[in-house]
Amino acid sequence: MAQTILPFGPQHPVLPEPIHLKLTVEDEIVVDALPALGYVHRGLEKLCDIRDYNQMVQIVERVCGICSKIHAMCYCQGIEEMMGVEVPDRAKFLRVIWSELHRVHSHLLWLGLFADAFGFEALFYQFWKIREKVMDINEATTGNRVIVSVNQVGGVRRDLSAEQLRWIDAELKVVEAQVRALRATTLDDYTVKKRTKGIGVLSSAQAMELGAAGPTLRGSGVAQDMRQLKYAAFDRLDFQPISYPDGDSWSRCAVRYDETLQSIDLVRQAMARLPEGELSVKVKGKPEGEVVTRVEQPRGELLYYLKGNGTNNLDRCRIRTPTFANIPPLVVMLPGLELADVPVVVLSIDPCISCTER
Amino acid sequence: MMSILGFLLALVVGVFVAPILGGLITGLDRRITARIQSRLGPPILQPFYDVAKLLGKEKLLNNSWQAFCAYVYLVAAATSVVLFFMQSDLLLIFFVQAVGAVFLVIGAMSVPSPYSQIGAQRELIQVLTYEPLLVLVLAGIYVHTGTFKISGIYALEEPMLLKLPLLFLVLGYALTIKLRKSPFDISASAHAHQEIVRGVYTEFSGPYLAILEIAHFYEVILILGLVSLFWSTSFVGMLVLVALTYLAEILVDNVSSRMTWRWMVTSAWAVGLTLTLINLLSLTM
Amino acid sequence: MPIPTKQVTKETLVAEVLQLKNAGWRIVTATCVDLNENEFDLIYHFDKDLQMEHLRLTVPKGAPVPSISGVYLAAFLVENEIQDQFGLCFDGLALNFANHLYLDDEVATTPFCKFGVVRKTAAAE
Amino acid sequence: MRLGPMVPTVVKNLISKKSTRPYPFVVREPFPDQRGELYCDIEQCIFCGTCARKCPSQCITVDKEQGLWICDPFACVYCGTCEEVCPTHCLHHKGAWRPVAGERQMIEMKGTPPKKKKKDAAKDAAAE
Amino acid sequence: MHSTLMFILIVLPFLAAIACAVVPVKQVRSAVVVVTGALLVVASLLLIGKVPFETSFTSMAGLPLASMTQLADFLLLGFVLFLGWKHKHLGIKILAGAQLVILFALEAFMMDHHAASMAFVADPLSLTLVLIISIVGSIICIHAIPYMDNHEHHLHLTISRQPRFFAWLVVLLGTMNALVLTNDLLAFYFFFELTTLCSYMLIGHDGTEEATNNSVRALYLGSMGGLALLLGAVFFQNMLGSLEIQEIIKLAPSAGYAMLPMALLCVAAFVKSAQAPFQSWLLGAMVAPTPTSALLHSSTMVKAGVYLVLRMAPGFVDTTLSTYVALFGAFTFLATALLAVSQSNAKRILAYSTVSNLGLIIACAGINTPAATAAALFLIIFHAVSKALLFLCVGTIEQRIESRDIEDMHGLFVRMPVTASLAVIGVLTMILPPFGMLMGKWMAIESAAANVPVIMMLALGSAITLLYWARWAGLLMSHPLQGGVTPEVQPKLTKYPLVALCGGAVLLSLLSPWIYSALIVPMIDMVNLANPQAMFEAPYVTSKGMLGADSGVFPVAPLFLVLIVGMFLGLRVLKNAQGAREASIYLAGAQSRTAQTPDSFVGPVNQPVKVANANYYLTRLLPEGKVTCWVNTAAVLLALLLVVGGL
Amino acid sequence: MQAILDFIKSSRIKSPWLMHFDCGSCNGCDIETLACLTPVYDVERFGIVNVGNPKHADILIVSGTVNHRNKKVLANLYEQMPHPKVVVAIGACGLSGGVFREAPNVVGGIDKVIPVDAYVPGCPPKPEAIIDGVVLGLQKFAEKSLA
Repeated sequence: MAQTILPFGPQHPVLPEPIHLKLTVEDEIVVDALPALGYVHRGLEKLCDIRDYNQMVQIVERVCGICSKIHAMCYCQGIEEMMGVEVPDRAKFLRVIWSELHRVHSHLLWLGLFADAFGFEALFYQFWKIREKVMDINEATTGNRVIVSVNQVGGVRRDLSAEQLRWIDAELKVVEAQVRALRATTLDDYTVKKRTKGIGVLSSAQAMELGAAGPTLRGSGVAQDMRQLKYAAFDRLDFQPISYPDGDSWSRCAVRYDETLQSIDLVRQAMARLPEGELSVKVKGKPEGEVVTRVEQPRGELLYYLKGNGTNNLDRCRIRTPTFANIPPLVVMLPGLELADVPVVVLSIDPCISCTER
Repeated sequence: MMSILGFLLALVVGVFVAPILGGLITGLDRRITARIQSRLGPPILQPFYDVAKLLGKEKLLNNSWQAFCAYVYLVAAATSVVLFFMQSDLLLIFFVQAVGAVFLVIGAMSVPSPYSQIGAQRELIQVLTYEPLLVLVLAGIYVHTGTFKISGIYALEEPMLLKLPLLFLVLGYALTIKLRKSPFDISASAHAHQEIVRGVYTEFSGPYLAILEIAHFYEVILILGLVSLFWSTSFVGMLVLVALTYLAEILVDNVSSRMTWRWMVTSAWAVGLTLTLINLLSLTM
Repeated sequence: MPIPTKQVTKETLVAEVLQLKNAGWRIVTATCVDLNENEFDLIYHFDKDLQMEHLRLTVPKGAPVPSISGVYLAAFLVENEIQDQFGLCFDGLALNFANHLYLDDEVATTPFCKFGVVRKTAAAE
Repeated sequence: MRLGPMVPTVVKNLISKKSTRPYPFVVREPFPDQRGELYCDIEQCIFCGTCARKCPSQCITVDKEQGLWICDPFACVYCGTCEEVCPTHCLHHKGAWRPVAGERQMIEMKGTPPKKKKKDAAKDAAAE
Repeated sequence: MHSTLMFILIVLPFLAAIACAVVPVKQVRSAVVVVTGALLVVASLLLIGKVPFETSFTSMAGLPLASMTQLADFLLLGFVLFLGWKHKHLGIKILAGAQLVILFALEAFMMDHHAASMAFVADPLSLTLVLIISIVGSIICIHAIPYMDNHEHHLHLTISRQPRFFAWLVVLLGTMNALVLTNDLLAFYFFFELTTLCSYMLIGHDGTEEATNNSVRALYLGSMGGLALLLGAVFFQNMLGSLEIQEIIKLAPSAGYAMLPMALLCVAAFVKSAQAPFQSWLLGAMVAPTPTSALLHSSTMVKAGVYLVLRMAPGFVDTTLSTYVALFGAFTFLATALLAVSQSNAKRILAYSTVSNLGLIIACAGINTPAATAAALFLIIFHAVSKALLFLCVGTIEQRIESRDIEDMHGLFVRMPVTASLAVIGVLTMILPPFGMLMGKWMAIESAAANVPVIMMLALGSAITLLYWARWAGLLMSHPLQGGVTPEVQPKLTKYPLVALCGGAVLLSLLSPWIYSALIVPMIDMVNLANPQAMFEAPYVTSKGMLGADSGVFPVAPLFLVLIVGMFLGLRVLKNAQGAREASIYLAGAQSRTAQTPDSFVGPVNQPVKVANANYYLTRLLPEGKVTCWVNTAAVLLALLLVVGGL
Repeated sequence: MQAILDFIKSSRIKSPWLMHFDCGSCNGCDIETLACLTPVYDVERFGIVNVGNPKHADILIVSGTVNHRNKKVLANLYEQMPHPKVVVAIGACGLSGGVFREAPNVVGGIDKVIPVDAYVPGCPPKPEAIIDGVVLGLQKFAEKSLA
C-alpha cells in the first residue's frame, strides 16, 4: 500500500508551537508517528548557575507563558520548603486565586484552540472572547496580562483590595455564565462529538503505564490531581478532582471544561475565605539541601527538583512539566487515527512545548 | 438562437461583472461571518484588496505547470459563468466547471509537496462527493422541465422550489462543499487553520493565488446562479432565495466543526441520494 | 537535607523499577545531577496515590547506564534528555535520538555538566 | 447529541454589540500599576547599581563613575524587580507599553552621580 | 468495388497473418504489418462513401464460402475442445462439446442450406466499427513493432516469437471486420469464437504460468459467451425461421416472445465486453504484452460485445429487456469504476475503466432512444481512440521505467516529457469537455435523466471516473521549474502512432458535430428502416458546430474556440512563468538545507527524510476483493433477471 | 494601467497576511499574537489574516529566542515568502534573547538570522503593542518595491 510521508511541524498553522512529527499515512490513516523536539529548547534550567535563587523566580516563570504563575509558585514553594519558611496565610490564598485564574485562562485558551483543531472557528472565537475578561482581571490585579510576576520567595508581591475582589467576583459571574452557555456546543454538538468521541483513546491502564499527567490522566478515569496534596491554601477549600472514564479526546475536553468552572468556583471560595495579614515574610539565609515539590498546572502535575548548596545559586533546578509526561501517551495514541484527527489528538493533551523543552 | 446583442451582453456580464459581484459577495460573507463571531470584520472590498496585493507580489513557483493550471481553472470558471448567462445547458456548464476543478487538482498535484498532494486528493474526494449530487439535481430539473437548458427553467410558470424542495436541499449540501464551508472545508479552508495547511492552495502564491481567488469569485456566482434558478419566476424571489441560502451557508459554517472526508462521502451520499430518490420518484410517479 | 531516597545500583535498577511498576507505581520522571568531576546522581521519581518514591543511582561518568525504557516506555524521553544534556549513555533505549533530542550539531558539548565538559562524540560511543 | 447548539450564541452575537475594541482609534486607559515601559527618573538616581544586580535579565548597566544608567529595553522583561529594589524609587513602570521600534535601541541616561552619597551607595553595594 | 474493399478489409489480414507467421525476416514482417495497416486504413476510408449497402458472396477464390465457414466452425470448436483437454479444463471441454452438439443439430436438422452465400451489410454502425478496427487497430499494430522488439529483448528470448504474435494480431483485424460486417448470425458466431481464440492465443503469448492460466480463463468465459450466442441463434431459428440479423431485428418486435434469445445474445455480448460478473478475464488479460491489451482488450475486440447489443437494440425497443439492459450496463459502469479506484496498477485501471465505459455504452443501448444510441456511438469512437492512446502510453512508459504502478510514475514528465504529456492529454480527453468522451457521457446522462435508477448510477459512476483519471494525470506532471527535464527520444514507430492517436482524439472531438451528421443521423434512419414502428427522429440538430436539441445544447465548436484561444494564451502564461523565482516546496519549515534532493526534510534524530506522496485508494472503504464479491453477486442477479425477464 | 498599479500599491497596506512563527518562545507572545485575531482585538478589520503558510504571507511575526535548531527553520520560512515581505519580532526573547540570552542553547534575537523590520518590546507585549508593530511593519511593507 502506497504511503505518504510528511513533516507535521515545526511550523504548522494548527500547531501554536513548534514540534515536529514525522507522519506516515496510508489513505490518511496514520501508520507511524515519530516526534522530534528541540525547537524551543533553551536550556534555562542551567541559568541557575549564573542567576541567584530570587532571580530564578522570574526565569522559571518564563518557562511557559500560559502557566507562568504556577511555575513560579511551585518554585517558590520548593525554596520555601528547603529554607523552612512559613508563608503568610493571606499570601497562600492569593496564590490560589491567581493560580486558579491562570487555570481558567489557560483552559479557555485551550478550549478555543481545541475547537480550532477540529475546524470550529466560531467556537474558537467565542472562547477567546470570554477569555479576554480573565485577561483583564490578570492585567488589572497584577500589572501584566500573561506573565504576572506576583510570586516571590516568601510570599506574594501584590495585594487585592476589597474593591478589586468585588469586581473580580462580578466579572467571573459573566465569564461563568458565558462558559456555561457553551456547554452544549462543546460537549454535545453532533459535529464536535463526531470529531472527538472515540478519537485518541487512552485507557486508564495505558495512561498509568505511560506516565500521563493532569487532564490527560483524569480523562482516562484516574482521578488524581496534585491539588489534593493541599499545597498553598487548598487545605481550606472544597476540592474534588474531576475525571471522565472514556479516555478519548472528548473526555479530556470534558475534564477541562468542568475544571474551568471548578476553578472559577475555587477562586470564589478563596476570595470568600481570604484572611487578612501580611503578604510575605522576609527570607534569610541561603538554600541548601534537596527538595521535590509538586503542584497542579493547567496541563497537569508539575514537579520541581531543587538542590541548593548553601550559596545564592542553586546546584540543580530540574523541572518536569506535564506535557513532558504526556508526550509518550501522545506517540502511542496517534497510529490508527485519521490525519484530520492528528491536530485534535495533539491538542487534546494540551501540549506546551516550551514547558517540555525548557 | 441567441441574438448577437444577447450574446455580447452575456459575455460582458459573465466575464467582467460576475467576478466583481463574486468578490463583493465574498467580502460580505467575511463581514457577516465576523459579526456572527462578535467581531467587526474586514471592509466589504477586502477580497479585492487581497487579490490586488497578491497580483503585485513576486512570482514564486515550483514549476510552470502550476501557473498553467491556475490559469485554466480561471478560464474554465469564467467560461462556465458565461455559459450560465447565455442560458445554456446546465449539465454542460457543470462539466465545464469540472474542467477547472480537475486542473486545480492537477496543478496541486504537480508539486511533490505532501500538503498540496493531500489537498489534491481531498479535493478529488470532494468532487467525487458533490458531482453526483449536482448531476442528480440537474436530472431532477430535467424531469420537471423537460430540458437541461436554463431558458427552459425561465419558461416555468411557478418556482421550481415548490416541486423540487428536497433537491434544493441536496443542492445546498453539494454547494457547501463547493463553497469550501464548514463542515466541508476539507481540501482547503478559506482562512481557517487546518491540518493540511491550505491544501490545494498551499503551493500557489502571489499572482497565481490571486488567479485562484478570482476563479473562486466566478464559482460563487455560478453557485448562487444555480440557487437562483429555483425561484426563477420573480427577480425579488430570486434575490431572497439566494440571500437566504447564502445566510444559511454562513450559519452552518459557523455552527459546525470541520468533518473528515470519510464522513463527508458517506453522509453526503446517504442523505443526498435518499433525498434525491424521494424527490425524483415523487416527480416521476 | 536530602530527600528520602532508596539507593540502587546499576545491577538492581531495572529489577527495582520493575517491582515498582508491578506494584502500580506511575513513573514521574528522572533527574540527573552533576555531583562532581567523576559522578552523576540519577534520581528516579515514582508516584502512587500522591505518595512519592525516589530511587537514587550514583554512577561514574563515562560508563553506560541501563535504560528503564524497556520497563516504562515513557522513560525514553527523559533518558534521551539526560543523554543530550549530560552525555550520560543509556543501554537499550527504546527510542534513541542519539544526542539529537534537543541539540543540533552546532552544540558539540554537553551543556549541563558543571564539572568538565564531556565531548559528545565520546559520550555517544 | 444535538445539531447546532451553537446557533443561539451566534445569533446573539449577530444582533448584540460587537466585542471588538476600536484600537488604535480609541486607546484604552491602562489599569493602575500596570508594568509598562520602564522609566528612570535619572535626577533621583544614586547609581547604586542594585537594579543592575537584581535584574533577572541583566539588562541594566550602571556606571557610577560617569553617572550612566543604561538599559537594553529589548532585553527587559518588565518584571518590576528593579522598581521594587530601587532604594530611591527612581525607577518605575509607566502605564503604557514601550512604543515599537524600527531598529535596535538602547536607553542611555546620564545624570550626575551624587558625590556625597557615594560612600553610602558603595556600602550598600558591598552589603549585598 | 465492394468486393475489393471487403477483400481488403476481411481477407487481406488473414493473408498478411500467414505471411507474418511464415516469413522469418523481421524487416519483411514489419513491412507486411505496415502495408496491411495502410491498406486497411485506405479501404475503410473508401468505405465511407459506399454505405449503406448489402452484398453477399457465394464463393471466394473458387471455394464455397458458406460451407467453408461451416467447416471452419467445427474445426474451431474441435480445437477449443482440444485446448480444454490440453489444459485439463473441464468447463471448456463441456462448453465446447455442448457447442459442437448444438451447432451440429442446428446445421443438420434445423436449417435448410439453400442459401449458400454469405451476406454482408454495411451500415453506419458497422462502418464506425470498421473504421475503428482498421485505423486504430492498424496504428496499434504498427506501435507493436518496436514494442515487441523491446519486449523480447527484455525477456531475453533467443528465438523470436514475434511471427506468431503478429499473425494473431493481424488475424484479429480481419476477424473483427468480418464480425461487424456480416449479416448472418451463424457467421457472426464463427467470428465471435475466432476472436475468443485470438484473445486466448495473445493473452498466453508470453507462456508464463500466469499468462497461461489467464488465457485459459479467457477461453473458458469466452466459450460461455459462445454457448449463449449459439443458443440464442437456435431459438431465433426456431422462432423466426431466420438467422439473418436484419431479419431478426425486423421480426423480433412483432414476435414478442423472441425476447429470450435476445437476452441470450445480450449475455453473450456481456461476456465479450467483460461486463460484471465476467470482468475477471479482462483483468487477467492484462498480463499480455500491451499492444494486445490495447487492440483486443480495449479498442476493438471487446467492442464486439457492445456492437452486438447495439445491433440488436432496435429489436427490443421499449421492452422490459431493454430496461434491464440499461440497468445492467449502468450497474457495471458504476461497479467497475468503484473497483478502478482501488487500483494502482496502470493497466488494471485501464482495464476496469474499459469495462466501465463499455457498461455505459450498454446502458445507452438499453435506454434505446436515438439520443442514447448517438451517445453509444460517440462513446465507442472516442473510447477506442483515447483508450488506445493511453494503453500505448502505458506500454511505452512501462518499458522505460519497468513498472506499471502509477505510484512509480510520480514526476514522469521529467523523465519522459513527450509520453507523459500525451498520456495527460489522453486522460483529459477521457474526462473533460469539449472532448468526445465527455460529450458521449453528456448525451448519455441527458438521455437517461428521466430513468431514476440509471441516472443515479450514471451520476455516481461518472464522478468516480473523474477521481481515478484526474489523480493519474496529476501525478504524471510534477516537475521542477527550471531544468531537470530530460528530452525524450522515441523510435519513429513508437512516436507517430502515439501522436496520431492523440491528434485523432482531439481532432475527432472537434469534428463531432460533423461525425454526428455523417454517421449517426443515417444510423438512426437505418434503425427506423429496420423497425418501422419506432419512428425515431434524429435527436440533435447541428448548426455552427453545435449539437442542439430541446433538451440541451453542446456547443462543440465554440468550446473548441475557447480551448484554442485559451491554449494560445495559456502557452504565453507558461512562458511568462519561466521568469518566476523557483521556490522550494512547503515542508513546514523543516526542509533540509543539506540533503541532495529538494523534497527532503529534517526528521527526528536530525536525519534527512524524503517525503513520499501517494494517492488514496480508498482500500478501507472499498477493498477490491470484497467489492468484487458484492458486484459479482449483484451482477449475476441482474443477468438472471435479464434472462428470466426475456422469457 | 497606472490606476491599476496604484490600486495594487494601495491594496498592499490594506491586506497584510501574516504568518506567525514561534521560534522558541514561552507561549506568552504567541497567545498574545493569537489574541490579536480574536474578537476583542480583531485584526481582520485591517485585512490581516493569519495564513500559516509562508508562501501566502506578507508579514512574518516571530516570537522567542533563536536556538540552533529553529534558526534553520526560521531561515527556511523567510526564504519561502515571496517579496515584498517584512519581519516583525515580538517580545524580549525575539528582540534580543531576553531573559534567556545566556542559556546554553540560545543563539539570540531574531535579527541574528533574518533582517527584522519592526521590534515590539514587552514580555510579552500587549496585543495592542503587537498591532502597533504590525502597523509599523506595514509602513515598511508599502515602501518596499517588488524586488
